[in-house]
Amino acid sequence: MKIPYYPGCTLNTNAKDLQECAEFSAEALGFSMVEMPDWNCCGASLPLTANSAMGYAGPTNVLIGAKEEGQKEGLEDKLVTLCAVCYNVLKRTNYAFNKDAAKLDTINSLLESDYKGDTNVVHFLEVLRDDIGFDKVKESVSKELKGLKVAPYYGCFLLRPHEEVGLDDPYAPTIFEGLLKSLGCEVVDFSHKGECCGSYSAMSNAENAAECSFSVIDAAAAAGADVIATTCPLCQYNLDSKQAMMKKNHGDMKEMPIIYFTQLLSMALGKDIGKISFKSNSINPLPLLKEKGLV
Amino acid sequence: MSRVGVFVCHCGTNISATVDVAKVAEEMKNQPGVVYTEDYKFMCSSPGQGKLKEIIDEHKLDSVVIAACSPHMHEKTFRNAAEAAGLNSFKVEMANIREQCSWVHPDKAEGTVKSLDLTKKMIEKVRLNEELDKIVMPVTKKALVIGGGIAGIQAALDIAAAGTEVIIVEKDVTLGGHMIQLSETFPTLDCSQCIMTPKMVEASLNPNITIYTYAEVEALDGYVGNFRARIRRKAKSVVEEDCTGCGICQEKCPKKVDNPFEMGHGKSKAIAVPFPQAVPNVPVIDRDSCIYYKTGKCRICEKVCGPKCIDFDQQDEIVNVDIGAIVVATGYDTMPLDRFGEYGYGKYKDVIDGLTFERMASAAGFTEGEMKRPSDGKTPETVVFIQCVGSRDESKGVSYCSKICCMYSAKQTMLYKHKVHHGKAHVFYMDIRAGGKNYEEFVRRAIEEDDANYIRGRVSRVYEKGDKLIVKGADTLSGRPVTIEADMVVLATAMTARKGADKLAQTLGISYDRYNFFSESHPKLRPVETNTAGIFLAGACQAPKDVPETVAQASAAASKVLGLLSQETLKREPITAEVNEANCIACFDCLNICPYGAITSKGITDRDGNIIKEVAEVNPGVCQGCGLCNAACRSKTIELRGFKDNQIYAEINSLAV
Amino acid sequence: MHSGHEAAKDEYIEQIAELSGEDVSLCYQCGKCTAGCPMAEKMDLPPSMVMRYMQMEHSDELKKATSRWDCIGCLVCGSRCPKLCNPAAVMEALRQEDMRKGTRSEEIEKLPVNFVKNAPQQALVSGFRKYVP
Amino acid sequence: MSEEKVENKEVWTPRIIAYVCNWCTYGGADLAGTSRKTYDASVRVIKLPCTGRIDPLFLLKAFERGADSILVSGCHPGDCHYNTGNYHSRRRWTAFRDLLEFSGIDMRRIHFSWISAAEAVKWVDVVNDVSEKTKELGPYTEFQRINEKIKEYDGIFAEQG
Amino acid sequence: MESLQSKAKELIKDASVAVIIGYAAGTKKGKTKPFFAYSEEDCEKLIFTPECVNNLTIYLTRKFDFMKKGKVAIVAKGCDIKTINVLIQENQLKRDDVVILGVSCEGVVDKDVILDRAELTADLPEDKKSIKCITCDVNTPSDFDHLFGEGVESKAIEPMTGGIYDEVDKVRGMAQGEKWNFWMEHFERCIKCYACKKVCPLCYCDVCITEKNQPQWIETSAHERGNYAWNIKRAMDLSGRCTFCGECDRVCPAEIPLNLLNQEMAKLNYEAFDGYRAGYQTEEKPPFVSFKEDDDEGFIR
Repeated sequence: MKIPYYPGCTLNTNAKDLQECAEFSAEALGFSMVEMPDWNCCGASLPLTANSAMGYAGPTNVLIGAKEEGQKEGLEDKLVTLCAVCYNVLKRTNYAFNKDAAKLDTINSLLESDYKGDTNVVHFLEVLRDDIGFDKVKESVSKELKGLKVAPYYGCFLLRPHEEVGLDDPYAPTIFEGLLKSLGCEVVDFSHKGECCGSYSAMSNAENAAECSFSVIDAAAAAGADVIATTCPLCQYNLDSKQAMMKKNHGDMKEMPIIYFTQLLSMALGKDIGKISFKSNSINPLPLLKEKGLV
Repeated sequence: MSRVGVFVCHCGTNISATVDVAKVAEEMKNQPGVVYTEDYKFMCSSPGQGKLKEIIDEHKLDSVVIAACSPHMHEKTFRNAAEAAGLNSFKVEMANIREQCSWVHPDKAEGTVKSLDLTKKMIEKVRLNEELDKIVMPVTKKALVIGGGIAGIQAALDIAAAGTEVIIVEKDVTLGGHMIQLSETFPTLDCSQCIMTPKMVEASLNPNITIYTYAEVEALDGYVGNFRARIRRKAKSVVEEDCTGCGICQEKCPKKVDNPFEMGHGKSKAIAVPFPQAVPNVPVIDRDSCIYYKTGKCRICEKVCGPKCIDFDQQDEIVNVDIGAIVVATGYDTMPLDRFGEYGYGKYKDVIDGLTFERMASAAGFTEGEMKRPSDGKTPETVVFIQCVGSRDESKGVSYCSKICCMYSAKQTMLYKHKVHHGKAHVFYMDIRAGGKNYEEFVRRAIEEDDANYIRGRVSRVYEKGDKLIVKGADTLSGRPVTIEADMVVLATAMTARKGADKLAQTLGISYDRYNFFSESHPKLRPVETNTAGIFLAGACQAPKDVPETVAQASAAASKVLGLLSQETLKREPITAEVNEANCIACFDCLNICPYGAITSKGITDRDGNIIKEVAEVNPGVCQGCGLCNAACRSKTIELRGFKDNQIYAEINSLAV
Repeated sequence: MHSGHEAAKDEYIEQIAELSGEDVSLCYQCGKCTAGCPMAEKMDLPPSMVMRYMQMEHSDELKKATSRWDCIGCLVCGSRCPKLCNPAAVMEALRQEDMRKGTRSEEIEKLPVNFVKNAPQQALVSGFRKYVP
Repeated sequence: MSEEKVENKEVWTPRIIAYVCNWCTYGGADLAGTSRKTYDASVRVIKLPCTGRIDPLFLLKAFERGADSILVSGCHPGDCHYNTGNYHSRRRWTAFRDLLEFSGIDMRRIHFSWISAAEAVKWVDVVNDVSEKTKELGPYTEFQRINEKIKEYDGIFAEQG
Repeated sequence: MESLQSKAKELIKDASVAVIIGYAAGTKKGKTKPFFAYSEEDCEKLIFTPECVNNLTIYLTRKFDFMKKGKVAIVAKGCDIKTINVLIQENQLKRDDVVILGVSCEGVVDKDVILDRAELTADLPEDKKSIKCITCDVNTPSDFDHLFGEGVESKAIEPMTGGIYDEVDKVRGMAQGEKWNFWMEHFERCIKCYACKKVCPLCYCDVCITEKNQPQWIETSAHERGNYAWNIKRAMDLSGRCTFCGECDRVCPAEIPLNLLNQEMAKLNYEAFDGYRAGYQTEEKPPFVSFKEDDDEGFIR
């Protein structure tokens, strides 16, 4: 199975870790992600205001590209993303089009295209759940991540707005949990799965971002997690890199590694720990993994 | 050629001052069909009426026009008088030359011209009036009450008190409905068991009241005064007549089940009564959980039962009853809470709904009235009450206000405070709706005396942290977010129509709104009637209501029923639609447009009984005479008696210039 | 039927309403948005108050307020609104108006250098909604 | 004869036919009387149970019979004695008005209103306004001309026997 | 058309229908006629060409007794299906009682057009099409039991625009007096032959209002007053029902533009009642036996 893959601005650069591990896992599970040629940025946030057509042009181009590429190369008729933000933007672009044909026309005339709003956007997690199946994943696990208490963190963009994104129940999601279980982790249920990490306010007001991120880590810790798994580079960055700052305001706080779900996945699927890059982790997870006897 | 008599009334000087009544009387002599005219001082006076009778008799009048006041004023008077003189009352018409002429047109010339027109107009109409007989229908002097909650019981008691037989059909195992679940009731804080149980017992002892519990109305036909209902009495697996209610079966039954009466908290048995004061106090085997029905073994209840009244093979029983009137009192449900993930109901044990709190607060409830939170039985020190959960919420719930939540939340804060003196209650509200006798005072008491902290705002999320529930809300008055660490959260859930209310409405042929609440016949003037004559509404099945309102409406419905059943026969104005079956081609526009479902399809059969033609048929008992069908009918095959097309045309033509 | 004459609306408010495409009259001030907003604590005018000021046409106070610059578009407000409003859209409209008028925007110079180096690009891209191009 | 009337303005008074429902507008008109409000005398009321009873052709008949204007009035939405009668008639009027307009009827001569039994004042205002407008318009001659013409035919036929 | 004929034979053969209502070559050049096939050899006469203008569904109504013969098969164009839908909606027909032999159709000829053989095979030029075909969006029937002719992609059209509706808009644009004269000139010609109602599949009353004299709804003599009343009454009764088969307009000897009246009504129903179009569904209640609480009442004070 070959699926057109849209990396977006971050995955080829600062979130390489996330991507490499995903690619490894895909191979291990018998499918591959084909990066679409000359893709452009999705805009990383859908315009909220009424008549801002431009904001849709970017994502639409991507969606069109994926469809063409898919047909040209005979790939699956979908588009897979790893980045929660891209996923959110692309999916909601389609939603907006299907709700408001006029919008679609405007964009089409803008891009001189005839897009129908029908490119099937899926997240890597969905491929694992729906195309591969968590049972199959479980079978393919060579190293069970026994005893590792993982808090699955969705953040905003996989779950909101529910009717537009609809990956999973916004308050009782199961997909992330399902995957982690199949890897043998001990899944920790915690209240802040869907709360915000502070997002891009990190750039203008680091303090604010840090506070948001802290509430998430705090909740996870309270629930007894050793580590938080994320799907989104920005969440990973905020939760991980701001812990020093958090300590200032919350002295008693204990450092917690923030790890990409694909890093766990590839570990479980037998990727040599030495080959797994933890560049983006300022809190090094290895000590913990050693302690748990996973390294 | 008809023989019309025309009487022009002076009404003292009320008419004669601005209308030349003599001239009117004089000119009407020349109208075709008119054989007698006269102007008279006071037609409505008894000499006036006497004269009317006299002339009818003397001149063999076959129709009469009284040019006087508004028909709304005296039409009945003159029709009765004419009837007394042996004239069919529908051969009398009035020309409104007072309210709509003499009083509004000061110019005598104009007034007279108009009076001439109006009188002429009615002469032309009355000549085409048909002799109509009032519709007479027999009345079955027995009532049916659907629902055995406070509404149904109250209605039944009031009807029975008048010596009229009444049947209560309750789908549950016992009477009592939701009210018997409540701990104490606002605004007086008297325990609902104490005020409800006596009513239940009274109903069960009243010789005029027959109670079918564990039963449902399956079908209804007939019309006002003459309904027939098919009732299914579900098999209880217990012979009701023989059971002494000793309770040994329940005691010995090995199969524990959740008790819905305790909102799934307390336990019950596979054979049980929901609560000790149940009426009737006869247990029922829940065949879905009973071991015997699963495995074919056990039968312990049968062994221990003294009067031997367990009957595992008992079948559902169908009872057909004839009744003259019906009170629908099926009550309400509360909205399922699974859709409110942000409040964590179902996920966190200590997030409960209002009814559960009632059971917790009730002395007979699953905690014997002690404040113990479900998760660990600890006494909650801080309780947050969230109002409008599902109410006034277009995105996840319903847009209407459930009306009772403001009051019962206030009540619950009091009950809580009275049991946990050091405890603190917070209430998140949007508006306090306390319109009602002593209601506002009651809420203030909760705030001022029982120290409830009222916060104007909604809650966005509830989540667990340690053994606390973190409640993230807002105070919109100060415009600040508010976070409260609570031990227990109580959700004031929206009141919704009963599940399946729409189906029942269809069975009964009454209308219901988009929320499946039953529709009253007129929002202001006929609040307990339905559009179906003879069927009345009581309680929350019509719209969210509290106990006092429900009881009031129940008594109102009862009085409507009694008014109806007090008559030997029902007489109705014969102003109803009639179908010319020869011409009807059954397009059923009339059937579709009729607001009362008075029109049905009828098959016309030949001698051997094969249907040769389908036509529309009007049920005169149900038809209210609006004439929608008449106007809708393309071939004018259905017409409204008293307002037939040729009568209207005659009026129009009479006004030709 | 037809309400005769409409009272003249405040220009700024009109502009924001149009930009955001939100009908603020729908808001009945339940405050659920403020309750859920991760930034509300920090805001001078949390979402519900912004909606209120829009309704009351307190345009001067709105112009002064800075909460829109604390908003991080997590969309919690809109996704939980019982009246299907979207305060985030109003916040965005207020921001855009600021930037069009040049009354305020985040200043690129102030961007922490190491952030630009290490942070995921997506942060910058989405963050730039607060910067004047 | 209508011709003479046209020539002789003083004699001509508009002929307005009002189709009203028994429960609301008729009551409102009565109330105008009981509260002694005066209004123009050119209106002639035809009482029906409900506006839903009014057949579109009634309006046409009225014009054929020389009406200069027509008023149709019933209960406000939601107040209908028969619950939905006025909703149905509202739809019927929507279509029929359109048809009349399309076929060249002078729509300034057809008026619709909701007047409750309490709205005596509204009744008075509406009636006065309708007759005011009708007076401005003068007699409705389109149908009268046809009527004249038909009379002539009939005359001719009569002569030929 | 083999397939149509063979299917027809099949139906007759296994007696699954009593009769097949279809078209056969007419006696006059360029005309076809309604044809009723009872036997297999009858079926060989069945044809379908752009000359098959008639709306045969009238034979399904109570005006004729075909339905009494048992199950009936009918050759129907997309536009004819609309009539069938209305008849079902109005309880005049049960879907199960009729086998629809749907024919896909790119338009039929206008009333005065005679085609020569050559043209018959070529596609029909717009200017020779019946006006109803200009705005047709059911070239392939929406409902059928068997479909014949290679499925034609139904045109996507903006409802109530173009074709007849441009004519309608022209009249709408006239001044009141103009309109009155326009129609009076037409109605003057009406001779009350009632061909319009005879040919209309939706004028199926056993006793027509024109036959009622208590009261005299429609004056019997043919003068403008009675003619106006009749044509208005008919347009009103077809409002929300007429499916624009155009038969009345086609057969009117006085050439009164009845399509104009009926399509004005159709357009009104579309504009005023949530885009309602008669004949596009059987479930929904027609506009005049239903209502919305918030229907427009701008014209009511």
